[in-house]
Amino acid sequence: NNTSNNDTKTVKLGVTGEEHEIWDLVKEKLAKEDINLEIISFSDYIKPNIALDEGEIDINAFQHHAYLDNFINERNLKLVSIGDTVFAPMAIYPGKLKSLEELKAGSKIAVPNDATNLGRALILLQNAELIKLKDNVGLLPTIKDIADNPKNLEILELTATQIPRSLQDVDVAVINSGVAVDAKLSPTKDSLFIEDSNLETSKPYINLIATKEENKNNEIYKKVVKAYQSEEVKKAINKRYKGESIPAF
Amino acid sequence: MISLKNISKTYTSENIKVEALKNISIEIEEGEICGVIGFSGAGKSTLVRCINLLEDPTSGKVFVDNQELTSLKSKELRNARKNIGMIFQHFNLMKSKTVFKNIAYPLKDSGLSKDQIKTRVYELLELVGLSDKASSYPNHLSGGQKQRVAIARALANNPKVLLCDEATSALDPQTTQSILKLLKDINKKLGLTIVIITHEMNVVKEICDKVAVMDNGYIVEQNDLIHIFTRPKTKVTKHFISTVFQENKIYELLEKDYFLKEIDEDELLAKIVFVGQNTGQAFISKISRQFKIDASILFGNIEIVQATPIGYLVVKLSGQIENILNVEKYLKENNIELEVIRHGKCNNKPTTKCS
Amino acid sequence: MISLKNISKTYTSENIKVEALKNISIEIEEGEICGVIGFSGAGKSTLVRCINLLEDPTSGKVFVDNQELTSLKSKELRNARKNIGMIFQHFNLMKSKTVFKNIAYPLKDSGLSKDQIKTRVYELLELVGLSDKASSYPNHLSGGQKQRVAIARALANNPKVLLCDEATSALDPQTTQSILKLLKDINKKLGLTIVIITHEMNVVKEICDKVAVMDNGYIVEQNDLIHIFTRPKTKVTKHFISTVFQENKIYELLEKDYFLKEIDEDELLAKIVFVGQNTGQAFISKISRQFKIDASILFGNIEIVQATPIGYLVVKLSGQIENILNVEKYLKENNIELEVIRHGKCNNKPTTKCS
Amino acid sequence: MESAITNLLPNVVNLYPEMINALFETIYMVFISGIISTLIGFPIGVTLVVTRKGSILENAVINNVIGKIINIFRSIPFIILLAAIMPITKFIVGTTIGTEGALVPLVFGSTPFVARQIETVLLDVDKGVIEAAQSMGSSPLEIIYRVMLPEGLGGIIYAITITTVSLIGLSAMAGTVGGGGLGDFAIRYGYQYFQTDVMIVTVIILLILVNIVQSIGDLLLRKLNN
Amino acid sequence: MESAITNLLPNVVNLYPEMINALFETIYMVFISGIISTLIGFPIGVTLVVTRKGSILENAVINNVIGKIINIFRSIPFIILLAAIMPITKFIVGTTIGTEGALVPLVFGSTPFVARQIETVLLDVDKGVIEAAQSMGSSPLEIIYRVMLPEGLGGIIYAITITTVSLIGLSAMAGTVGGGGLGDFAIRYGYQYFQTDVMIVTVIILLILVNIVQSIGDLLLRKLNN
Ligand SMILES: Nc1ncnc2c1ncn2[C@@H]1O[C@H](COP(=O)(O)OP(=O)(O)OP(=O)(O)O)[C@@H](O)[C@H]1O
Ligand SMILES: Nc1ncnc2c1ncn2[C@@H]1O[C@H](COP(=O)(O)OP(=O)(O)OP(=O)(O)O)[C@@H](O)[C@H]1O
Ligand SMILES: [Mg+2]
Ligand SMILES: [Mg+2]
Repeated sequence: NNTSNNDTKTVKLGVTGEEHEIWDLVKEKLAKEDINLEIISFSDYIKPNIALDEGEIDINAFQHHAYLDNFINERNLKLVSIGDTVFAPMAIYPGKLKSLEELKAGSKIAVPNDATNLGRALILLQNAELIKLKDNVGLLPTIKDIADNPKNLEILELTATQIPRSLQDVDVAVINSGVAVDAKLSPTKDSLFIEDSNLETSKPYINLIATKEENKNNEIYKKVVKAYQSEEVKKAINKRYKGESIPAF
Repeated sequence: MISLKNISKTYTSENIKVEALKNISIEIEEGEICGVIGFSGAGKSTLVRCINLLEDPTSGKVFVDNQELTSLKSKELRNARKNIGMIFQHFNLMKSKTVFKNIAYPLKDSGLSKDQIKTRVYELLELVGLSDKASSYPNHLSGGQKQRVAIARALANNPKVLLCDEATSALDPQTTQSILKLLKDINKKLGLTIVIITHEMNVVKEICDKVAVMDNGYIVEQNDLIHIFTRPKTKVTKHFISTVFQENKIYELLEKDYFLKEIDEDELLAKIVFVGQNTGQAFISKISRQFKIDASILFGNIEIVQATPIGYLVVKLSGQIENILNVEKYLKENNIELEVIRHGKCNNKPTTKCS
Repeated sequence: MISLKNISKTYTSENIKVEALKNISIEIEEGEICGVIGFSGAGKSTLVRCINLLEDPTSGKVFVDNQELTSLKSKELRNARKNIGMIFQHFNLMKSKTVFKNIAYPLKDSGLSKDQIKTRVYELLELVGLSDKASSYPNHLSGGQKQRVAIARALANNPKVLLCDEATSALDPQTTQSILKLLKDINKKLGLTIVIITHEMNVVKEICDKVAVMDNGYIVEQNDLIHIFTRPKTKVTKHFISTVFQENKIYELLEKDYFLKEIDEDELLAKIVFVGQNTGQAFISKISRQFKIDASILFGNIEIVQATPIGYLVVKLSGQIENILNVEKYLKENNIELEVIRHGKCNNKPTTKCS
Repeated sequence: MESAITNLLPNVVNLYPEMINALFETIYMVFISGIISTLIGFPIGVTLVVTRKGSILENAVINNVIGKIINIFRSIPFIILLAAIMPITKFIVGTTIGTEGALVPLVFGSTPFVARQIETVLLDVDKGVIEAAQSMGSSPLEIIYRVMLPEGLGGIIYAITITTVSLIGLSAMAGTVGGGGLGDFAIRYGYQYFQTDVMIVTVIILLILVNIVQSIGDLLLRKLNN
Repeated sequence: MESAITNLLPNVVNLYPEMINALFETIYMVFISGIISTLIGFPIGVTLVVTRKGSILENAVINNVIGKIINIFRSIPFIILLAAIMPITKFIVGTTIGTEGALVPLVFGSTPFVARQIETVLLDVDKGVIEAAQSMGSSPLEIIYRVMLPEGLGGIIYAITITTVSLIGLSAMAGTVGGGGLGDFAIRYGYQYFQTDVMIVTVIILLILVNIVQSIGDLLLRKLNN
């Protein structure tokens, strides 16, 4: 249904909304190459992959490696990454407490409640030396995988986008970069502890463009990746996210 | 006690307007029992529902117990209504409550203790003959039983005024009689004023002091019971009266029944009408002796309405023609009305006069 | 046409059991009009509802038109029911349909064309006097109007059997008369079999060929109309008959009315009972002449039930005592029943015999 | 003037075309799924009524089974329902995403609601009138079509109105499968991206929509009562 | 035996304590918010009925305003409602998160539903009976308490049952604010972690819960009918 040798080729791209503006720019660029990028928004993180696998969309760009790998495993799908996009650092933000030192026994920490973000948040907390996870828990630990919780912190799982709204009810909170920015929080300025993109544990959280394995070498899709991984787009990302979402190409 | 002044009521729905009441005025004294009769659709139910303002009259004023109900605030109206019992054409019992509780409903704020309420309810149940159904639900009652519960409920609070919309239509004659007796008793003892819509002239005859006759939204006639029965003015009233006495039946019978048909030449079929005390006159005996006439009573109906005999007899007079003519003269002189139905001489044609 | 065999019906609810029908059997011939009377709660409605199986009898068999309804499959039962019209005590009209559509309801599968249905409905509306209400909704009708719509609906499909549960209770006497005439006409012309529950003995008298009297779940008496009226066997039946003639009224009046109280020593207050053709005998004339007696008719009621006069007269006989005694003898010899109510000699005590 | 609006509702102005689009998506979803779930839920509701104890087609087994199934669908969280019926969705509309993919879950979500509403309404039809129809030899089907439905029509219109209103709410969930619509729009831009102006404006549009539905229902009811 | 269960439902066995915990959270949320929304929704529903045209306290303004407000709450997506009323939630229960934080939105979400259900039920109370009470001089309040409520009791029990069932579904959304409960449990472990066994078992537990609620309702109804 895609790439025939017509003049204009349509590529259906699944996103979850946040990269819309950037992708609009990419779309403009691709239009010059007679590629029509059709952007389809999803509001969850499962559908875009299923839709990709079922051929209802051609490529998607909303997830990081960790999520994709897990998804492929669970569902036994043949999806691959064809290019990196950005890294959005997760961070710990202040709630009632203004620093991590103030945390004491029973303090409340809000974390996202969806599988990948929860795992990532727990690893972040481990990196911040607040908890210790069991060995070999992989990228998707859950609360049950906490081996040691020296300060006896209470970890509350909330919907990611709800966390900024409930900051006043918790002591500190782990928030995704995109959500934080939307909630007018600055990952660089407001956070108490931020993910380091150079750490090995951060690699999985670099976002990517995915397609079906059989389309891995599709020229058109490669053109889409190329259009994204351009200086122009890089500038736009930096301008739009002011360093809070970092181009990873 | 009750006074309606220029009441009109128009139902408007869609493009149809029904003028159910047209400028009606009526006065009912305390302790009076007023019957309301009229053809189906005449406006009787609407009229009675206007008395306690269940139906808001389109115009006019309603007074009950010297209060103008139409001017009262809702709280005052509620208090006024506590003195006005009402029995509905469709009973309107509460399905979720037992017979006992239905009857106890209006007693809530009466100041009676629980025991007193119980006593009162059982007293009422006894009166309407339903003591064994106290704990039944309305859905498990027969039509007449429901109606009796409705009657007991309306009486529970010793109202001053009772409005009855065909309160005995679902009752057998015995039960009707006993209910009427009950109402009459209360009326006598406590001065209860009653407005009663009914289709049964027997009911009217039995307990009403006064009758209002409705036709097509108007009260076409209102008067004392005895006047209504003896001197009905309008056609409607005459119609109703005639059904009690079934006076028209005679013409029907003439068509069919041999013993009316075969009238010899020296016989006369006549209707003798009684109004007032002239029954006491033994005129049949007198004419029998005086004119040597045989008077056979074929059928007839003489009712005592408020100590006044009213009615008629259809008699066959046999004897010599000149004597029969004399009988006619004699009765006329004695103020007894005689209406010739058929004269033997006239070849058995059903005419009133033979000439 | 209709035959009920050993029908019983017990309502069970919670811990209360009501035996509404107790082993009832009855036969109604084709073209017969059968009245069902009885006190409120006797089981009349239940009985009639068992005929078309709206109420499933607890035991027993129901035959209508030579079919055992109790053994039919539901589809057959439905077809059988199309020949059985029913008029309900509570009308049961469809609120969402106009009067026209309510009446047209059963005509759907009758094979009539739209125009024919229209003609038929207007014909029926004409018959029940509601031509102007064709497009009204039931909520906008008076009680009697609703009942007439229900009657028209039940007749629409020219049923063979008509079941009426107090079909005229909400109607004024005129309308009742015309409806009864209508039913009688259809009965005569088309041989319609009718079962009619009623509280009005006038209705029974008017159209019934046969009467079943119910009491407490039993049919205590069933017989021809004339037998029921002239020779009632059970107390219940006598009760009903007496309400037509209001025979008991005499004792009430004795308490109150001066013209009954004041009876001279040479006077006798008596009730003369008529059964059959003896009204033709002109006995009042005869005793007046023969025994020089004055007979004043105070009140009474003589009805013609199926060409038979039935009833009574209350008369005051005045004359010499020995003559009065002779009158008693004379009447007895002529098979005329005389019941002494009060004898002037006996100091005005209300006894039947003076001794 | 224009700049005042831009200041007050910066994101709304920005997202104007998306919003209009979302409005049409909502109308589309609600309309289609409303019609379908009414078509399915209606007979189910009727079945529930007529198979009741004492009703014209009494059947305890059918009544119980249907009642239980309806309860299942009513108590399963919508998102789980959505996941659970994905194969069915795929089979019926050929896709599990987009506005079409949202239709099937919406129908599954609101059909039980319709059925229960219709049941409640029809249970109130006067027993006496049904008896009258029985006495005239009407078949159960006839009683349903010629008596119960016309007698309950007012309630039925009311039930459908309520269903439509709740479908507007339910369709917000459709965003989960990329179905779009106003609710999803409000959640995504308003809730997730903290654009309060979008949230408020969208909610206002939703309310207007609801009011229109309600007004149509009221109008029909009034027409009916004449 | 034990190992058979472990094999068949590996994740369920693993998450057993969490599941039990979620069950109690659901019961807690449904119970509390059910009671509160009934307490609030009930008088609102009654008000809607008595202020109707032709009813005992006819008042077009009040009727319209309440009707509109109810429609607002019914058509706003729950998640938006949740965000919108956060200040109220904070004010009432002192927190916007956790099981307590979920209660207020649940109450707001189901109260309009209760009100509409109660309205539908009470609209069916026979007008004649209300007239009879009026004729006996009963005040509007008395008519409500002594006539409409007892006469509509069967329907009211039914309405509360339905509300409870739909609250069980609605409570799944409580997960958004960390309220937990079975619905959230099923969504997270079953849907997000693809642990189908968890999803199935949770849904079964939900159904059992619904059935218990329904049975209690039926039992009360039967008691009532005697
Ligand atoms: N559904 C029911 N459940 C329990 N008992 C009932 C039910 N229907 C009728 N009954 C009882 O059965 C008896 C007979 O009732 P039925 O309605 O046949 O009386 P009826 O002769 O028609 O009386 P009426 O003249 O008052 O209408 C009554 O005692 C009544 O209380
Ligand atoms: N709600 C209404 N809307 C429109 N018309 C009505 C309404 N109620 C009654 N009517 C009409 O008003 C007239 C009078 O009705 P009403 O009920 O007072 O008659 P009625 O004398 O009680 O008759 P019945 O003896 O048959 O009960 C009738 O023609 C009736 O059709
Ligand atoms: Mg009337
Ligand atoms: Mg009866």
